[in-house]
Amino acid sequence: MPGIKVDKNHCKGCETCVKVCPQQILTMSKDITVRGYFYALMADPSRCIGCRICAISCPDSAIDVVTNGTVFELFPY
Amino acid sequence: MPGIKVDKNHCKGCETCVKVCPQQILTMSKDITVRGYFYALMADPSRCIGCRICAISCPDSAIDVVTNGTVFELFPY
Amino acid sequence: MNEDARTLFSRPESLNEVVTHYCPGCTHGVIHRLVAEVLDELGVRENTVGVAPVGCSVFIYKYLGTDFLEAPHGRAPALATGFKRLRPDMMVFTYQGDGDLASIGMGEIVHAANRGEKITTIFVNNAVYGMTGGQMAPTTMPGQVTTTSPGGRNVNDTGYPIRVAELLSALVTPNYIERVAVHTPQHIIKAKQAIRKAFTYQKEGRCFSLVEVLSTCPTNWGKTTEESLDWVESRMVPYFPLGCYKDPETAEVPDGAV
Amino acid sequence: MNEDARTLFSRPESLNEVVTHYCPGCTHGVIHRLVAEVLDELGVRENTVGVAPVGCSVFIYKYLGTDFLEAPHGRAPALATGFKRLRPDMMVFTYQGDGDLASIGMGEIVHAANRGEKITTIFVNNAVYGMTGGQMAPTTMPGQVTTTSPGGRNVNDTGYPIRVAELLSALVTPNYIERVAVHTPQHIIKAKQAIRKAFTYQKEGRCFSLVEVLSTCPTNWGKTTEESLDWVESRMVPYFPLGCYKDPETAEVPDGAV
Amino acid sequence: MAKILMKGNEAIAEAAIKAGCVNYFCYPITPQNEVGEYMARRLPEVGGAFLQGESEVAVGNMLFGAASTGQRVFTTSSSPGISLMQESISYMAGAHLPVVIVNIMRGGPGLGGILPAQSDYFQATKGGGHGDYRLLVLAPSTIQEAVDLMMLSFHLAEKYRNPVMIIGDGMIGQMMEPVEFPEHHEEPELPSNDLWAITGAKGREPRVIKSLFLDPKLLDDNSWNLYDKYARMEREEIRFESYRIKPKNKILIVSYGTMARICQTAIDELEKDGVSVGLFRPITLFPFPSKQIAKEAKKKNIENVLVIEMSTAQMKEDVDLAVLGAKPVKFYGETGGLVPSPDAVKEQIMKLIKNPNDELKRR
Amino acid sequence: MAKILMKGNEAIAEAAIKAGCVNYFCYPITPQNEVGEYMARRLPEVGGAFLQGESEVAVGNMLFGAASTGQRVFTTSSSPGISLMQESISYMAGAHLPVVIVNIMRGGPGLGGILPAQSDYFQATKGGGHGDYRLLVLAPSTIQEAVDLMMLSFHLAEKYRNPVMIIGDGMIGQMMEPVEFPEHHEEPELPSNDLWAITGAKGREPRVIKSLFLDPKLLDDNSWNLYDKYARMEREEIRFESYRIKPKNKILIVSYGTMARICQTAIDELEKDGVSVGLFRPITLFPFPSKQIAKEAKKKNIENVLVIEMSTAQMKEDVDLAVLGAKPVKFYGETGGLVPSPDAVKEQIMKLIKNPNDELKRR
Amino acid sequence: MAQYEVTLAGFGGQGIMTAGQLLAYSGMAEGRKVVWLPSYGPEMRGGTAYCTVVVSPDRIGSPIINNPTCCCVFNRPSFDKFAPRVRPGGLLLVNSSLIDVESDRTDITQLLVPANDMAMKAGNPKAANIVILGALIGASEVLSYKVVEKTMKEKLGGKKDLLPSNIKLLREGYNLARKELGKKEKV
Amino acid sequence: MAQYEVTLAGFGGQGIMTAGQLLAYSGMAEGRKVVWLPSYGPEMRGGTAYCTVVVSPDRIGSPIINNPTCCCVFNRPSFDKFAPRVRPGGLLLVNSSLIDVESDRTDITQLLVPANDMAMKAGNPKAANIVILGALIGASEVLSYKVVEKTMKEKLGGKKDLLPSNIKLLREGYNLARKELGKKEKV
Ligand SMILES: Cc1ncc(C[n+]2csc(CCOP(=O)(O)OP(=O)(O)O)c2C)c(N)n1
Ligand SMILES: Cc1ncc(C[n+]2csc(CCOP(=O)(O)OP(=O)(O)O)c2C)c(N)n1
Ligand code: SF4
Ligand code: SF4
Ligand code: SF4
Ligand code: SF4
Ligand code: SF4
Ligand code: SF4
Ligand SMILES: [Mg+2]
Ligand SMILES: [Mg+2]
Repeated sequence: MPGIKVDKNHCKGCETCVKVCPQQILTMSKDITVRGYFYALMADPSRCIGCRICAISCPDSAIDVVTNGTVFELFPY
Repeated sequence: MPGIKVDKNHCKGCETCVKVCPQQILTMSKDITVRGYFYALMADPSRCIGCRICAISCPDSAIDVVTNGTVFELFPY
Repeated sequence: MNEDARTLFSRPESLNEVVTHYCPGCTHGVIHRLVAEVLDELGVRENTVGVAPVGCSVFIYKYLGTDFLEAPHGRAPALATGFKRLRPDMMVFTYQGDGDLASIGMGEIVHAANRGEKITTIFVNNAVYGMTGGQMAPTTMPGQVTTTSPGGRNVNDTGYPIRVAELLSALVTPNYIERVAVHTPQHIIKAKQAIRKAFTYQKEGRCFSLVEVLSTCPTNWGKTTEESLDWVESRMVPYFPLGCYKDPETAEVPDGAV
Repeated sequence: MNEDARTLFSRPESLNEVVTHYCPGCTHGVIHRLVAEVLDELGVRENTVGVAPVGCSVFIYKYLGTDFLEAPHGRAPALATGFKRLRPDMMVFTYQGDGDLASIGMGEIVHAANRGEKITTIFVNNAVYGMTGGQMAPTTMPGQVTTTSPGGRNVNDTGYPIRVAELLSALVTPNYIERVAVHTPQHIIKAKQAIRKAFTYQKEGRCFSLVEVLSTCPTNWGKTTEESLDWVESRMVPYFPLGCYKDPETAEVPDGAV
Repeated sequence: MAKILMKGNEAIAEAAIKAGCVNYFCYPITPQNEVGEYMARRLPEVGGAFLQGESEVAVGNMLFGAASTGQRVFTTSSSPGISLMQESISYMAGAHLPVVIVNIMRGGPGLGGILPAQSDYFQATKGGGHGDYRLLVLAPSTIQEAVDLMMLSFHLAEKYRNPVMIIGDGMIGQMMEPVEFPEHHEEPELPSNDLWAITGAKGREPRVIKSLFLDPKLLDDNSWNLYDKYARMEREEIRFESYRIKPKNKILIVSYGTMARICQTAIDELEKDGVSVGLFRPITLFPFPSKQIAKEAKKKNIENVLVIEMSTAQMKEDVDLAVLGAKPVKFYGETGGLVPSPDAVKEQIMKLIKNPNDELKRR
Repeated sequence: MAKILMKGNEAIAEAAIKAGCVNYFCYPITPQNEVGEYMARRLPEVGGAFLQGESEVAVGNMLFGAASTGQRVFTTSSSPGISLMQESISYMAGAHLPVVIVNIMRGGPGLGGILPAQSDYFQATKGGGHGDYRLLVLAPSTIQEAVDLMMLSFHLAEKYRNPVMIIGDGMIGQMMEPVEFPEHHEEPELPSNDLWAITGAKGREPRVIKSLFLDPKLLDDNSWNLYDKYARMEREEIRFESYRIKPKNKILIVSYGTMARICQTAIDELEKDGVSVGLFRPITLFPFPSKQIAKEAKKKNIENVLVIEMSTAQMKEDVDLAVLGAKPVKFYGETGGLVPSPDAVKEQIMKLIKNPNDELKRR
Repeated sequence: MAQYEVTLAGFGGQGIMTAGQLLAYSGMAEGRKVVWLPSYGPEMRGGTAYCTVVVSPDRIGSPIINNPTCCCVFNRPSFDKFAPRVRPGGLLLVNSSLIDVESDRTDITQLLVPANDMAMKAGNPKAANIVILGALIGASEVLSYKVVEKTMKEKLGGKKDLLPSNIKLLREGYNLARKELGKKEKV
Repeated sequence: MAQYEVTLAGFGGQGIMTAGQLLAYSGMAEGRKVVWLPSYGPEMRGGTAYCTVVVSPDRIGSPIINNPTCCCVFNRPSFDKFAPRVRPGGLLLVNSSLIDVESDRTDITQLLVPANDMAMKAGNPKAANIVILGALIGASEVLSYKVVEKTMKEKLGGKKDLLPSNIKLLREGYNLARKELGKKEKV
């Protein structure tokens, strides 16, 4: 199953990933990081398709996309 | 009759006027000016048509074109 | 379909594990990553020197894993020229903002491009002076409010924004010049292709290459991330049309240039 | 036909009765006279300030009867800008060589043009650094031998000559930009028309105006006057096509420039 | 007028306007951006010329053109930007043009840092550009003084037809302090600028403003005329402040700008502990108050002159030149943002009092 | 090698090549154009990099980039061009880069004139750019010496990792004199430039060459490290020449460059008339031979120190700083192309001998 | 009252600079000499922002204060940086909403103020700075509460709708400090 | 021989610089110290060009010579400028082809050389400078004729076809000077 890992050290809470996720499954945390930012979370991890769009768009390279199972054929990047 | 006056003080003997005169009536002097240049002369004053082409082309504004009689309608300049 | 357990996306190797000083949502970060990915893909990190500008990206040397020079404001193309002329075997790129490149550094970029220096310039156009706190840049949009155009940029007083890609493409020397943007995933993908092409041309010793990247500055635009990304699309892209302006493959040399 | 006794041609009033320091055959002198004639015809000599460059024409202030500023090399457009912003009622023009304007002064001319400063620039392109003894200029022709391109300008090493009129015309700000030449009487007449148009636009407060004039440098080209005039026609004109590149009457402002 | 709390950069901007200067050209650079931002708002209100140029090279030359009109004009910048103006400054000095240039210094060399420093002392006082010229250099230590000197600077520039430079560290630009602007600004009368300015050759011979003198005799004359101006400045424009200079002081501190204020705190605190030290604060850095410092230094009671600067001992050279060996001149300083604290200053003073013959650790 | 007659500018160019520097960036300016023209011919032959940049601002920064490779590189220019390089020079000094810059000075300020002058002394020695840095400055008085110092300069630049500047007036550039180049050029060994140069991060951590230190502690360290380098230069690099310094001299002339040669002629001629005068000629202008001058000046027999320069008394400040009031320091000079003749120098010396307490007419 | 120095420190966006300026304006209004000095250093972006205010009866010498009489720390990095710097005998104000530690210094007075929580509760989430300002006045008595309130009315007049809430929070901060430190008069 | 200083002056293009350099090369060839210094001043274009050569047995101090031992003037403006500057007892060589006046100084030796006429006659119109150089050697004896001729052969070797004519003109100049000044040996 695909999913993302958000690095709380890098995430600055810009919400770009939330905006671009085609599945609209990302949301922001309620608590803040040591740097004072809300960070991105998967609200509904089960719906992630591993498309990498969030990661490609993240200005802080805070997102890793991982999978331990099936994903669709990915666009070349 | 039209004709030109070459100011020996300004003329540097570049020969541009000689080249451009449509009547081909200009030539260079045999003697030099105080600045060390041969200067332009009318070889055949009678054939000057007062067209001003020599004066317009002279880099040193050394040429006045004058007339005391008939000239052709001049191109606007 | 594909069944392996694996990482589908992670930070490129050439991007250091360092938290940047960029503001939240600032797309300088995206552009850094694209450069890092291309360096990785071409396998040139260890044979590359970057030239950092003065601007928000002055610290790029902390973020990318190549050697770096830190240039005076606007002069990165001159440093790059000096370096490359002595080390034509190395890859040299500059990373410059719009204040840096299009204002104080106009002379240097025009001449580096015109000489066809075999370097690559990543030109980050965010329509404002970011680092110094939001002054008007040569690329500031008509009517855009900045700290030094508090009534909005008045084109009768300060002219129209400079379109760098078009301007440099007016030079005869055959170069590679393309304008891209990074405000949507689709644009990011295209931007990366352009950056790769730019570095590839350099690697082949072909020509000077410049990629102009439309970028955001949420902080000085006074906008949220989302508003900023939208503003790139609605205001900047129409005036700064995306696309390839010049390619050595197709460039023509005019009459008289025997 | 016309029967009056009269002077058909003489030095314009704005051209001082001083022998210039120019070499024999150098067309700087022609261009000076054209400017003087236009100043006379527009009746603006007493309300005009010229900005002299560093270059062979550094002494233009001795030859024209207007007030003058003597600028650092390449910076005439900046001086002109400073002056004109404080005295929009006066006429301000710069007179610059190709080393001055297209090399060291590239930043200043691009930005003055882009801001649409209401000034006029007479740009004398003689494809070489005249005053300093014949070094390569950004406008030096491919293959042209100069003291710093002893093997002829190598476009692979130093790029192609910069075509200033085309380059500045790539800016969006609506300006007047024309290229003329002075190597034949016919061209001189057209050059004068362009110069008059440039000053007229300024007088009307319309726009920035620049006239690029192809000029000779017999001394540093190592040619006679006649060969030099011919060389303008045979080598320069094909690469530097004459004509109007931009006119505010017809200039279009692109999409997105609201 | 009532006192208002103002940031140094904004106070400088407003002071210029109050002094009748409504023309300003700039290029952004920290820590002086607020001047330009303030001017961008204010100058359209007062009908002046505001322009952000494309570079400091261009701005220096825009000043050149603007000053040639005979109107007042100024710019502000910071260290690297000032370096880029050196050619134009040399030209303007050579052409006898009155302009005012403010340098809110940052640490250097190079890109350095943006914190307070006084490392451009030599550049300002010896002439960073080429040729035989100098600037009249003023150094405020408070925002009020920045305002006062700013207002004075235009008059001085015109009196001598010479560029005037005001140098302050980043604190001068960034601090807020209460300031007061005079109700009416009056200046001693001077010959009209119309006597030399470029106004169009109507009813007079054409004029040229230039620094080109190919005849060596004329160039030599111009250089020595400049030199004479500087000698006149030395007679008429020396400004300084003496603080707690008393017959019992053994140490004479020489310090300028904000650094001098820090010294004042140290001196005040030492005074409470019964240690008395005097401070000489040059306000004009060129012309330098050499005679005045020499006079103080030569007093019998003084054992040591102590120069304290935020640079690697630049003004110290001028103090050495003033004192000419009459007393030992010691140095203490930190540079590039490491502003010496009052405690650090006190420590150095106490060391010197204990061991008057020792050199100080230079920082 | 046999002596050949060479123009100074060309000899300088050839000297650089002989010293292993085959990289040169320039922008044309009189009176040093022959260097670039020579290099344009020679460097393609020896396989080096020649480039005429678009401006001195660009050239200064091309040097910056080029020097970062660890290879030798230099430029030549003249006064206004050097002013335009001030920002990049400050950056290179801050980043500890070895480059060589030759200034064939013309008269200033501004566009000035192109005849010989020594008016850029302050700019060269005090640092015309911003921040706490200095250049190592060398001043040849003959073409042969220009060759020798040129060849030395690259080594010095690398030894200290600091820009070195050679200043000469227009005569140094334009004169022809016989010169000899060494058969083999040898230099003391130094740590390899590869230890700091930019060569690609292969098998090592990425390197950055920079002058940005936002942490004030690091910036302060950098400035004082520079200061320490300069102190080391003062210990190890002082160069000067003494000429006819004898116990019976009453006057010690201090003069440098071509001006010193002219003084030598005057001194020789006076010697024939039975008047004996000594000359101290600094060759390093920074570090300045202060101790050495002080030693000579303090000798009992010396009544006056006489500084002779083609500027409005710039080096005189350094002589004052050296002598520190031990003896009166007088000045004579002309500037901007009015080169003082041997006769004029003799006249001044005779005046001073007759009336040791008078000030000289300064020109 | 002798010279009083305050350093306020936190994230950019927490209103540190504004709080400092309100203090400086208030000092001026009470006829004191004042200096406000912002940090504009490397921390400018994405790090700690701070400013220092000096309020004094006499001419102020050094605008640089290494060991202020009082530090107000709004977040953890500021706490780490500035808590050790408070002058012995001085005051440390800790925004306990975001800082979950306390200083172990015994030579200073330490006051924990849940400023973000209080502001949030008042429906004015950005006004933690006002709470701290109130607490600072309450604890230090460097200036009178009245003059600070008056200054706030004048200077934050622009945001009229928030003014009542700001005044309330200023007062709450003040009173909290009074209470914690066992001082009598409240407002 | 003591230090000898020569200034050569004329229009640009009259070969002034070349003549001066030939003199300097010859001096070097004879083992003397030499300096050649061109004028590169305001006169550069369209005015007077001149250079100064110093030939000396010893180290040469000043390269600037205000009053040279000898002036060779090629045109009228140079005559006006330099004739008054010749050191008393010195030598003035006047190109009488282009200069129709003479100096009224009685404290110097004056020699009129119709250099352009002689060059024209030899069909080598640009070689007036060589005539003057020959005359200078003949009149001053600063260097031997031989060494100058040898230098000329080496340095002007490029223009091989003109060499015989140049040598002839050098000799003619030399002999003319010898004759006019009543000196014996000719070449
Ligand atoms: C010579 C000089 N002038 C000005 C500055 C100040 N400065 C620093 S960054 C900058 C502009 C940055 O704008 P831009 O290049 O657009 O980059 P951004 O921050 O927007 O990415 C300026 C003017 C400087 N450091 N040096
Ligand atoms: C800062 C500076 N750099 C260089 C020079 C030297 N310089 C004088 S004129 C000139 C170039 C002139 O060429 P151009 O502008 O083409 O004018 P032209 O003489 O050909 O008319 C140069 C480089 C200078 N005076 N100042
Ligand atoms: S895009 Fe990146 S930085 Fe922004 S919220 Fe998402 S993970 Fe965080
Ligand atoms: S990988 Fe795709 S689906 Fe999964 S969170 Fe990211 S954008 Fe959404
Ligand atoms: S006016 Fe015309 S015809 Fe007469 S000389 Fe001149 S060019 Fe020839
Ligand atoms: S064009 Fe003018 S300068 Fe040239 S030869 Fe004719 S008159 Fe003389
Ligand atoms: S100021 Fe603008 S450009 Fe700079 S980091 Fe912030 S958002 Fe990015
Ligand atoms: S050098 Fe060239 S441009 Fe200059 S005056 Fe002579 S011919 Fe004209
Ligand atoms: Mg930007
Ligand atoms: Mg030219």
